[in-house]
Amino acid sequence: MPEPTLNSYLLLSAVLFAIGTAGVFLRRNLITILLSIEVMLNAVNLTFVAVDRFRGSVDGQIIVFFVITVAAAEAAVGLAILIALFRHRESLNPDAFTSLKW
Amino acid sequence: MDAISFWAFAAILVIASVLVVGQRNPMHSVFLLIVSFAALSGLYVLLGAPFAAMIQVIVYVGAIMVLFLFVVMLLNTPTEEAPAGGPIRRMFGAGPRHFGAVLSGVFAVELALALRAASTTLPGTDRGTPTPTVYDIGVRLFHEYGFAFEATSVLILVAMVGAIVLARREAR
Amino acid sequence: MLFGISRELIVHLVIIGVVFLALQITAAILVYMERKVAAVIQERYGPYLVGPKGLMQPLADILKLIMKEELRPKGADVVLFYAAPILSATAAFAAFAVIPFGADTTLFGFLDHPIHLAAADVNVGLLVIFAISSMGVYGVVLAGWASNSKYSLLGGLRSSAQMISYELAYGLSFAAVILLAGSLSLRGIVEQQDGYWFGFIPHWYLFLQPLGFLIYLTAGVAETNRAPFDFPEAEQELVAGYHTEYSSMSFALFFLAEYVNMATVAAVATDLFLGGWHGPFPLPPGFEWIWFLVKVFAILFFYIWMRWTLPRYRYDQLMEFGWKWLLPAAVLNLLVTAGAVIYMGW
Amino acid sequence: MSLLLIPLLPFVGFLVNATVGSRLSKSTSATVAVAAMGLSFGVAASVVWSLVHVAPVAGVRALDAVVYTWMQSGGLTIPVEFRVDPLASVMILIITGIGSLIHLYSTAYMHEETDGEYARYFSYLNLFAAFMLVLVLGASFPVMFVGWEGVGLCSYLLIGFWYTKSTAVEAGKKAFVVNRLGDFGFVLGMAAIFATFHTLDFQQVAGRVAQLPAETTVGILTGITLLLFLGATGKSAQLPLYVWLPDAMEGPTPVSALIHAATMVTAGVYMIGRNAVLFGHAPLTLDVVAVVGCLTALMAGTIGLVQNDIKRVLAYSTVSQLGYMFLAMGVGAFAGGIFHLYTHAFFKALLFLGSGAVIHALHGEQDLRRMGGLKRELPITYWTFLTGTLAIAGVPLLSGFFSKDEILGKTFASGHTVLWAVALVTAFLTATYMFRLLYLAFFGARRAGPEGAHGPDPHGHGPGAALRPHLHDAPPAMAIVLVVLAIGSVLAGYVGVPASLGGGNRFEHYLEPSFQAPTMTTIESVLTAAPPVTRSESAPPSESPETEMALMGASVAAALAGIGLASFIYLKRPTVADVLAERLSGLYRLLLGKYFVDEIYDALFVQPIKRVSTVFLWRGVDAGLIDGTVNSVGFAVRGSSAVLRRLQTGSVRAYAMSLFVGVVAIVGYFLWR
Repeated sequence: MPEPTLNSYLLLSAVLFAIGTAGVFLRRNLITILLSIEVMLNAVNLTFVAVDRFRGSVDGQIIVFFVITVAAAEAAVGLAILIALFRHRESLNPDAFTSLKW
Repeated sequence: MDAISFWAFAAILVIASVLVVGQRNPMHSVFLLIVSFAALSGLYVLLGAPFAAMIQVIVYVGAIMVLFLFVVMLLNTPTEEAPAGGPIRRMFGAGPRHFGAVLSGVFAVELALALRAASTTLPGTDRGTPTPTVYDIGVRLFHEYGFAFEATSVLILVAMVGAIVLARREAR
Repeated sequence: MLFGISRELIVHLVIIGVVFLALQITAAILVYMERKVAAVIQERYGPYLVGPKGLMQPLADILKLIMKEELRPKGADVVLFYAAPILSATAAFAAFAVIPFGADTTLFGFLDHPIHLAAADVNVGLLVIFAISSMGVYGVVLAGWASNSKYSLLGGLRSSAQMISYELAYGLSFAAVILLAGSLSLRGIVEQQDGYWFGFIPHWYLFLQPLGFLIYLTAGVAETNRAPFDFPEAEQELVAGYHTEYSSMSFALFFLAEYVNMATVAAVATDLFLGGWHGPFPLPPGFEWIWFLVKVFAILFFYIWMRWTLPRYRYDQLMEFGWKWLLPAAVLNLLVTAGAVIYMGW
Repeated sequence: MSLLLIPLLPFVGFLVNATVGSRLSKSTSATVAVAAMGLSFGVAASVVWSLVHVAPVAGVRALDAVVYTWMQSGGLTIPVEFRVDPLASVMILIITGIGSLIHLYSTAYMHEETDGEYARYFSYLNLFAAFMLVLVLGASFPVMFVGWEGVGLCSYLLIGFWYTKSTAVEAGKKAFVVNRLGDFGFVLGMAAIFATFHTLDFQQVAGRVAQLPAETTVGILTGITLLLFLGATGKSAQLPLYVWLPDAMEGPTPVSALIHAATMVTAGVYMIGRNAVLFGHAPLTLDVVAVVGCLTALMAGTIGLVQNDIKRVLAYSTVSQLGYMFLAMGVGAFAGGIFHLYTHAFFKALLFLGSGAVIHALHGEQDLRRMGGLKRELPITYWTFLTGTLAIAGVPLLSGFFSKDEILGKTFASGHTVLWAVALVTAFLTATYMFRLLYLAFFGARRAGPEGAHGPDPHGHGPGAALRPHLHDAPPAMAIVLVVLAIGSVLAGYVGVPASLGGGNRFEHYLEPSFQAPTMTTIESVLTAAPPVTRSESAPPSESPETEMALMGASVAAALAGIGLASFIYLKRPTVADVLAERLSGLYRLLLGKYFVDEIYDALFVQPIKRVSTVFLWRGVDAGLIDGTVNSVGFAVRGSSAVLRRLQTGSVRAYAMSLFVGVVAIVGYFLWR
């Protein structure tokens, strides 16, 4: 079993990120899409921590801290919007909310 | 020992994430995501960042995911509706979505190549290097990043107000 | 060295096993205590048939539970329905893992280096406890949702809301102690509380943090969904709350989890505020953990006592209390402590 | 700091009344406003007291207060700096003192207004006071200009206070536009000054002027001063820009008293006094000022003879008195001009407020032909009004006498005999029309028929309100003010009793430092500056006491003659007036038509401008060019967006997709580059 290097961490986060994006495109449920976005965020966090470890600094962890905080805010507002949307159309399918166009 | 746990966590992480985006029941997605978070914090610990790991669990698992849970329960939409129309129309209707999935795969490959393009022989994250303590993080956070910290707190306040206003059922 | 396994490793595994068993035994004892105390308070006999003074009652209970049939309501989410009790039990046990319960000891010379008396000694122990206790919510919510029954759902929602609300005060009361001790490690905090004022008042944070201690206890009760905050299972309103639909072992797991959680809360309280294994007078080395046990059980008794004495709140009252009184009080306490640390150098 | 407090207090009053005023009761908002002014007066008094006791530094006696640096660019640094020197001190005392009195008066006068209007009125009034104080205290041109524009604005607002009356609105607009013309000159003057002296601070300007050898720079200085004087004519209603003041009488009477008699209109005079040194170096301008002032005085006086609206008469008398002041300035008798300004403030405010009381009693009746016989009915008003009339007419031992005589004397002394003669005639006219006014209003019999209260009726009483048998005299608040002012206009003169009458003329000596260049300069530069300075100093070649007495006698004689004539015509033979009007019908109509100046201006400026604006600016430029451009741009945008908007599918996923494609592409590019 090979010893994990920085690269393996970065690769892992890349895969994670890709999974997240795929979820954003694939899912037809806004909640799940938000979850996928969280996955992407965490992929980035992993990169930060890994590089942090590599450079022996703490800035990465601090940035992770900020990312998480902002993610919390994002989730709160996003879910609130989601609830408001659901009240208007009994659906969470993003394709149901295409009225904001030409 | 570390190697094993790394690969174990990585496996859990990837599988859980795949399942998060891979099935239609948001409830399951939420719980799988929690699992993946747990694995992630495990990786953080391996990386000598227990603080980050704990924050990850406390904030993400302890707060954000609960929020998601509430919404899922509140709206009670167990599974996303299956794509409408017959098989052909479904195929083409789904076209762009699948394209997106493929695209993200391409993206992953690109990143992998980029990593390969960079020298693969990066020094490993050996346990020898001293792990920064919470104290170090705190000092740095409240000095260099003091302003960012305050700004974030304001942001959260705004988000709170915004969320309440948005989700409040307007009285009539 | 035997079989190439160091004694430390063995001892470590042993400790883990001991903690695990101890917790289960504690749960059993608690069941018995609960009923006896209740009986005393209500002037009844309580269990007295099984074994002397009904001491074997918990065993009987467990047997009964095991014998029972596993029921699963129709339309329940299979995976989650069974995952829920496991999750809460796991969380409960995991939380206790980081709690140190005795001074370093060589086990009377069995080891050449003294060893920490804790299943796992983490230098961010408090954070771990906090994290895992926040994990505990999921078992409840999950159970509530998965068993596809309105009582369960309501119970689950209620308890999760309740836990979330009280986690804030809970965490803040931690923070005050962390400020005093200047460490996130439970062991470190306990070490800080060594010694005496004027030679006889033990140097416990209880005396520096009376308000903090009260807040912690209250929040702890809410965290463990005990009376007078036992809304998740408010019988009169919700049959049995989130575990209405559970039976047999899965129910037993919830039961176990509840008592283990109580034990955890009590143990943390002991380490944070009551000086862990430091007692009013020192015990011979290797036996300090007795102090620890005494204090933990004192607090547990207090819990049970409270349950059978106080009536249940109303839910809105609970929320109001949590947000409008407990939280501000905790914040105030934190501020005062910070001020004291800075200006009076506590 | 207390210096800053003086304008600040009224401003606070303004803020209060402007923001929450409409919710306050009348008494409250009135209290706020009056208190603000009163306090401000108190502070001003204390400041002046400390000023009197401060030792002159480099020939300048002044207190400074720098608030903050307003603007700074290149060599230009403009601090918001307030400075009080003798001249300013006199002004602030007048403004805050008379101002407070008039505020008090207004509390009663405006009482019929609704709460909101009431508060609005007082907020404007306070704002005006604040700006006026800024104007006076400003230590540099820009700061002064702020006040200058501010008072212009307030006067506009207050003239058009009854904005439902079209005439009022028109008058307001007129005042505003005419003032713009003046300000235009003022701004240019400022620019020229900065270009010449590289500073805008009054003291520094004065100092540098004093250093300049006069001959070399006469041209520039003349230009500058003429521009400034243009501004002054605009603000102080001199020829040719006086036309707005009579119309300004559409405003509430206390406003006319405060703004259009006591304070704002004297800003021009003050400004010239403030730049005495500058003007002193431009003899030509001084002559212009003198002539213009003199002509204005005469013309306004003649018009005043025949006007029938009580307030208009007073307005024209104001114009002519201002003419007097400018005359004084023109002949270099700066102190004399300010002295007259100061006494005039008292008796003219008094007269206006008296007329206000009359109008109040008659429920808005302003036409002299409908008054008469009010002597018995409004005793207080009558006696105070009489005092004011005597004062303005220049009857000996009242304030007006001293100041007017001072001016006449200085004029004669400075050798402008013609101007002196004209001024004398004007004095005669003044006496005449003022007493005509007095007689028409208070003597004889009531001429108002049952259809009494026609004409402007600001208080919204229905017609026939005048049918009431008994007219109520001024209510206490107004009465008190009238009495105080009457006493003032009797005694105010005694601070400046001329030497020839055994007075030391302390006023003049007190003011003198303000009109001299600060001696921060080297000796020789002072010497070079000496010749003009002597002329600018308000100490003209002193003539022998005999001549002075003789001059005094002349002016007194003129005044008495005027009074005599008036009493002859309007008391003895009331018919004579009409007969005269018959005989000299041409002249009469000319005067009644105010020399048709308005009409001339209309034909000369207004109509052409209108025509140009309609034909060229509106139809051509605006409709054709600008609108054309705008519209075509709009069409272009609309057309292109009609195509582009197709991209807006409204599907979030599509947007995310496009974004992500971009990301992948870019990463790929950097990978295979």
